[in-house]
Amino acid sequence: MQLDSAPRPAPVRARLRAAACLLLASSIPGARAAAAATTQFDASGLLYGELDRAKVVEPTLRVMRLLDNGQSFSAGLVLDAITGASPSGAMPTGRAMTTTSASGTVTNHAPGEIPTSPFSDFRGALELGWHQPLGGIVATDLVTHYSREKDYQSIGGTAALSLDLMQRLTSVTVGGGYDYDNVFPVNGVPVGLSPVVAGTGGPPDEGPTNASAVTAAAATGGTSAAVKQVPSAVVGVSRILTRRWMVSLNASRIVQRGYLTEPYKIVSVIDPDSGTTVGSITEQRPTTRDRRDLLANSVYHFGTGVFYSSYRYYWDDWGVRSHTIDLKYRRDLAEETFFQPHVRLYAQTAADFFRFGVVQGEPLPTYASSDYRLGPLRSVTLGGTYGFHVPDYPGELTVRAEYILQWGDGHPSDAVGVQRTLDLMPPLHIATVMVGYTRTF
Amino acid sequence: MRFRFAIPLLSMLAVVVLPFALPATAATSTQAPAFRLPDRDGGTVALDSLAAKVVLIDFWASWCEPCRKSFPWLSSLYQRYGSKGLVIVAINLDKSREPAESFLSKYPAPFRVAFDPAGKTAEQFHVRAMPTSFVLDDHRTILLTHPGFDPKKTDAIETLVREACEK
Amino acid sequence: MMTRSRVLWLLLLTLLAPLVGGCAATSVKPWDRDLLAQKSMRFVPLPMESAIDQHIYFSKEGSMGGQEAGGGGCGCN
Amino acid sequence: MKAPAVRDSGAPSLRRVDDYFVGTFMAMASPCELLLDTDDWDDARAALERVHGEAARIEATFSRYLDGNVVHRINHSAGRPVEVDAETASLIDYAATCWEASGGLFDITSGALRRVWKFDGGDRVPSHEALAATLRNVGWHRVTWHSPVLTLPAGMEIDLGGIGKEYAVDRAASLVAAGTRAPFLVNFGGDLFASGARRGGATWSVGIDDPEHTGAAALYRIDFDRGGLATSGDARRYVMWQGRRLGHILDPRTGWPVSGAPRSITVLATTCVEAGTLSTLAYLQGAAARDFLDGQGVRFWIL
Repeated sequence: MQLDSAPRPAPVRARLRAAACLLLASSIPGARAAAAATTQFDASGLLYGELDRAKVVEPTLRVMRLLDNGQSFSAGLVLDAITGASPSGAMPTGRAMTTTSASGTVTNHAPGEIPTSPFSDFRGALELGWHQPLGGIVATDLVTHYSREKDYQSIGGTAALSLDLMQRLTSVTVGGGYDYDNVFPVNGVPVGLSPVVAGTGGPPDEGPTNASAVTAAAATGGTSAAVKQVPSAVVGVSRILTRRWMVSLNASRIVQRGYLTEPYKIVSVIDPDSGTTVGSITEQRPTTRDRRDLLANSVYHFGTGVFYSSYRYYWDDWGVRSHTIDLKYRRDLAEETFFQPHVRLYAQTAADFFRFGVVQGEPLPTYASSDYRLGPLRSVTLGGTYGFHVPDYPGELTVRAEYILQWGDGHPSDAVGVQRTLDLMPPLHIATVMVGYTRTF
Repeated sequence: MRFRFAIPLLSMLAVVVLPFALPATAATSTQAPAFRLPDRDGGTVALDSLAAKVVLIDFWASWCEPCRKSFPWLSSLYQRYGSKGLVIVAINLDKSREPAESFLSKYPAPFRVAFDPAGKTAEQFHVRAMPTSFVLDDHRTILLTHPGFDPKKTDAIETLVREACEK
Repeated sequence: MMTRSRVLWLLLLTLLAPLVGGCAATSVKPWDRDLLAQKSMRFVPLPMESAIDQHIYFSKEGSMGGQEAGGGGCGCN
Repeated sequence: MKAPAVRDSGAPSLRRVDDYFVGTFMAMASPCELLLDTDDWDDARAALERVHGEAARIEATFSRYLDGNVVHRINHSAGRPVEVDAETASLIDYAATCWEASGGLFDITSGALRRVWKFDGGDRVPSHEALAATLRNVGWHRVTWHSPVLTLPAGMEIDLGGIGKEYAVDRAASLVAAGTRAPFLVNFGGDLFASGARRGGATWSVGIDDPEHTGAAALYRIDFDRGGLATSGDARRYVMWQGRRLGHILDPRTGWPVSGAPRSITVLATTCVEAGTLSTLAYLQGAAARDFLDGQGVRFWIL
């Protein structure tokens, strides 16, 4: 081996720097003790508002404790305060009218406006999580949750096993979940497709009720609560393709069994000639729903920013098919700040039994619902998140503002009379503002 | 309702898992490949010009989380055996010098540091995880390979280094 | 209904095979993971945001599912 | 060379200057200050308390002017072995490395020579015999050091002054860094450490005062954002001998102040301890100081 010129004797500085480092490292306790465990605290607050409809305030708190053996425990609390009006399912008509919701509340509406009924609710949800790595390549995740609101309670959990393969270039996740929900509507469980008569009572905090409203509970056949069971399964594969690009494919299946009807939603009874509403009946949905989706996800790092794109295809045995495209681009700015614009496009077909109303005199279908969320719905979301950090204060802050526009095909071919002149699914404008704070210590 | 859904799922899983589930074969004891890399002061570090009874090579990078835990341990190991024949060379695999220097200002490195941005040496050493350290005897044969940083394995490495130093 | 979902699953399998097995097994070396190690390189980079979004869209649309299995747990849909 | 006046134990004072805080106090016979680039008063108050506490602790532990600390115990051990704590052991390890790396020029046992030299600007120099007798009590090679036990032959003494102040700067800096993200600069009597560029990205700017003390404005300004800065020189303590000005830094092998050494040397390095040792070693090279520093790959300024 040809000996090249003897390398320059390492300058004295190299030895001094090493020795100085040793001196400062060995005597400073902080530098030596590696952080044994870290705790991450997350808090966020959501303000959600629909134009003259529901308003939601949702604070969330979450604490995650990561131990040095890779195990982590997390606890999260979500609180929702919901007020405002929700569409009852009744159809707009040419003239001012009053509608009575299934919970017996009567409200007046201007002509052509979607009838809604006022409601308010308070929901709390607690979630506990546990992540346990088993050896180098396998990890398990267990999550249990309990949530409660005035007329709904849910308890459930999910378990997932993830496996890292090929030097962690590929990972496979298999998981399952089960929820057991109780529904106890304010005036009892209404009998499906049964006429709703103006009621006198109505739940105490249901907002102002007009005179002469008859409680709808009389038509409920006396059952006060119903059960809903939801087993679910998910399988996913994620793959690192290049230094900048990773992709994943997830498939999930959720089977809902039990009382799936919305207790407060009604279906209008339409006069066959004039098309005006002459009454309303409670809605009725099937007792099972087999829901599946396929989600393809891609994350690509451009060096100055990261591009997130995902496509979800959803289908279920109620006839709803939907496409969802979600695009985000996180642009890293100066020191630890970023801006992330967001676009989401959504389109779904209506459920087979969705209808804008039932024509008086015709035989009632077995299932019927006018809940626009089961209708031919389109929606576009435009928004952006700004992430930053307040100097001298630990932790990162994110502020997100988004606008969601929902609309639908409100001109069905079988519309009758005046309905032909109305848009039965007028656009809905939603604005959300969210503030997030994350701190690890 | 049977889960007809499950059958295709399991077959998909099989496609993914089977061919890759075989563990990589353990490397037989081989001679460590020679290298000559730039150090922090404009000089170079060459494996064959290290006068040492035992050499510990540690491949690290500033973005690698376990490396933050391994550096304090490497410092204390060097403090105890540096004067008894142990030389530690921490080979940095960052793509550029700046992140490595800012890491070193937070996690002091009293031992030698070398830079291999292209990862050529890591390739020759068949590095499979970040970090990975190799303990070499005075003939530069690899006595032990330690992928990742597992605090439970540090005692085994320390005894190996102590025995090599006392030889 | 049956043949339709059967076709879908075949499509899934064919799509998946190259994705997982085909590409060179070790195209990304362990030391090439500097970008991948960043917090932003995750399928769910801001978990709090996506949890809230899942809740919003679950209660305003007819679909559900996506990142985590299960979900729901509210009387909002 | 009298012991410093009664140690000023006055509480540190904190004041606002432009958009940053300046905390000042006296320690190690020098004016000490902490500059913290933040708007948070509590942050600055907490950081100043930590810096002041650490400076006082290190001075009490390692100053050879104080009785009862570990250096006093070592210097009065009359040849008996003394076991020292971990921090002292790491300081002695560092001094031993510097002694070896400098070929014996950097020697913490050269303190004994202070008995025969008075650097008060006067013109008295020790006689040959007195110097020879003192030199018998100087030399790290005479000491037995198996950490953590140090055995100093009777009559010898150690002085960690050459490292103590810079060590205090680095220690104080790491305590501040542990408590705040704000950029800061620690300055103990001319030995500095800066943690990083100021909030607006500006660098720290330090003036090197005129060693002749003619009161002229700083001779030149050094701009740097991160690292340790230390100066060696005869700025304040010197003797005038045969018309020549001899600084207080002595060559432990000859017992005489270094000849031909520049007026003052300032070095910027990774830590203050490293900068201090490099500037002292450079000074000990005398006229060859510039060549020595050229080979070390550090920024330096020589007057």
